[in-house]
Amino acid sequence: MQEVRELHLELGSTLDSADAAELIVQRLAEEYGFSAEQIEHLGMAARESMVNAIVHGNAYSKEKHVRFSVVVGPEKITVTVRDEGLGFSPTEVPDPLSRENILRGSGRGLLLIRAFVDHVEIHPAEPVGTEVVMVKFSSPQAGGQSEHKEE
Amino acid sequence: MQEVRELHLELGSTLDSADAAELIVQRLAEEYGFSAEQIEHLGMAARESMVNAIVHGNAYSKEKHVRFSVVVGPEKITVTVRDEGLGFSPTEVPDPLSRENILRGSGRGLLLIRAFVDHVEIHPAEPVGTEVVMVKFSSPQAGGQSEHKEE
Amino acid sequence: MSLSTSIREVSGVVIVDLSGRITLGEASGKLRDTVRDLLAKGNKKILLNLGDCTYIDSSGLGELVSSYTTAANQGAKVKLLNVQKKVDDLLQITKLYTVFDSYTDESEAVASY
Amino acid sequence: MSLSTSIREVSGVVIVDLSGRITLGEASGKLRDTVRDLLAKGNKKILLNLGDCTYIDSSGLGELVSSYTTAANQGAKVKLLNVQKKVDDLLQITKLYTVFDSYTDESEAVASY
Ligand SMILES: Nc1ncnc2c1ncn2[C@@H]1O[C@H](COP(=O)(O)OP(=O)(O)O)[C@@H](O)[C@H]1O
Ligand SMILES: Nc1ncnc2c1ncn2[C@@H]1O[C@H](COP(=O)(O)OP(=O)(O)O)[C@@H](O)[C@H]1O
Repeated sequence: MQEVRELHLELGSTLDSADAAELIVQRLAEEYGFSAEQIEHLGMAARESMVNAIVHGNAYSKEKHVRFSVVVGPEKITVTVRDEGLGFSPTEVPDPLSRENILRGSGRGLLLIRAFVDHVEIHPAEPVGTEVVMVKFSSPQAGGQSEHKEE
Repeated sequence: MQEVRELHLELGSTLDSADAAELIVQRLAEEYGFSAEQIEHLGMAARESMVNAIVHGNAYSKEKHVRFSVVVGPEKITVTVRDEGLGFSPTEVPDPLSRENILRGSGRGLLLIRAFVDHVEIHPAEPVGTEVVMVKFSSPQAGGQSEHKEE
Repeated sequence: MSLSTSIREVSGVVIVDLSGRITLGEASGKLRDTVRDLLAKGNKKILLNLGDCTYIDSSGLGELVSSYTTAANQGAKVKLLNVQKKVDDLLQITKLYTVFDSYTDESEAVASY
Repeated sequence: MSLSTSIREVSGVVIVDLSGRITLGEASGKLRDTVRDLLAKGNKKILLNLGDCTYIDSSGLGELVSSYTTAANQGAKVKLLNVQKKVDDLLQITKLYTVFDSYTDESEAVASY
């Protein structure tokens, strides 16, 4: 399939929405020829960003929704997750790899997202909330931005 | 994967929700070892029932949602689609295979749904709307209800 | 957009190469507009090449039928080329194979008008 | 429920066979409850068999760590058995491989306590 497919959904703030996002991203990535490992990683990044939007952003509120988008073509897939929460400052998030945090029971989601896609952007959304944009390229050569992994 | 997975979503009355349902069903069916053809057929049945819910049931209304559920295990997958529309009487739907209807520009959705799953039930939902329940078995032997295809 | 179309002419037959998914929405609208445009320009021989179309839903099938009937009403003929297995299965189930002339060889299709 | 657990004892070690997906929600709750139960009953040697667990998310990983620390606080030890490639990759990325004793042979794992 060489054409671009797009999907834009408003999902409820329940954990099933994270499952849905994961499955959708995985199936689309498969259709466009991403490798089994890339599909796995994309699914995980989609799940983790959705869980953050649902749990930290929208705090499971029934009044709040998560805007979930996928745009996929032969070269790359872009997944965008946007919540209606209070926002946060990614640079202030404790490093889960440091000695003092390694035994924490949480705090590894953003680490996995960054490890599993080629490019991640986290910024405040207007008028409220957080938007996370994740890009993964289907072939490694195309991934000219992979240094962002280390950001 | 031998455990049962369940997913319950409230989706907006937009056509992207039909794409979402199709992709989710396809990926879950794949995870549980359904064949490529079964996956194709399940995706189509999910899409057609979602489109009916969105277009005929909810008439694209922003105030109305489609309740979409999947329950999948090693033996079968059950997909349920429920809208908030006025309902309809399946027996009064014109037969798309008859000579006088063959040139119609629509009316083939229910035919495809019935052709592609082993068991279909369509009934009014409470307090309003229509619920469509579709079951497909992973191995033909398990499909003891396949005569429903011909109903 | 999940459907792309391109148009070429061979010996007086307009061939529409369709690539992608023909489903309700933008895609089925694009198919409709493309065929109506061709008819409005006076084309009588239209061949829809479905070789790169692996997916069609009931609305896409309906759109194929509408193209056929709209054309017929204007004395024009819509035929199909390179129908893939998945789409062919749908033409069987819906009995639409009884409506469409369908070809696997382009020059044969062109010569048939 | 996408995670099932069953418990058996081998030479004084409680082995929890986990099958399915360990993700936030019912599944991670089930893992937590299972381990807390075992600790409450005085078990000191707990071996989590992840041989049939092909998927875990960051919350599942967090739950593994919490099981480990809760156990440690009570003088008990949680170890891992049969970690699959996908899960092992996550232990590497998160450096949790530095926390857990992990085995591929059950009797070796049992003997290690
Ligand atoms: N969408 C969000 N809205 C608000 N805060 C967030 C969001 N995403 C992440 N955070 C903050 O960043 C922290 C780290 O997130 P993460 O690495 O995913 O780990 P965890 O979710 O396990 O805490 C969270 O604990 C939370 O404080
Ligand atoms: N969920 C629904 N709510 C109300 N009416 C429906 C619903 N599903 C189907 N219908 C009715 O049944 C008819 C046949 O549906 P279908 O076979 O899917 O073909 P199409 O959707 O192309 O008309 C529809 O035209 C509509 O009148």
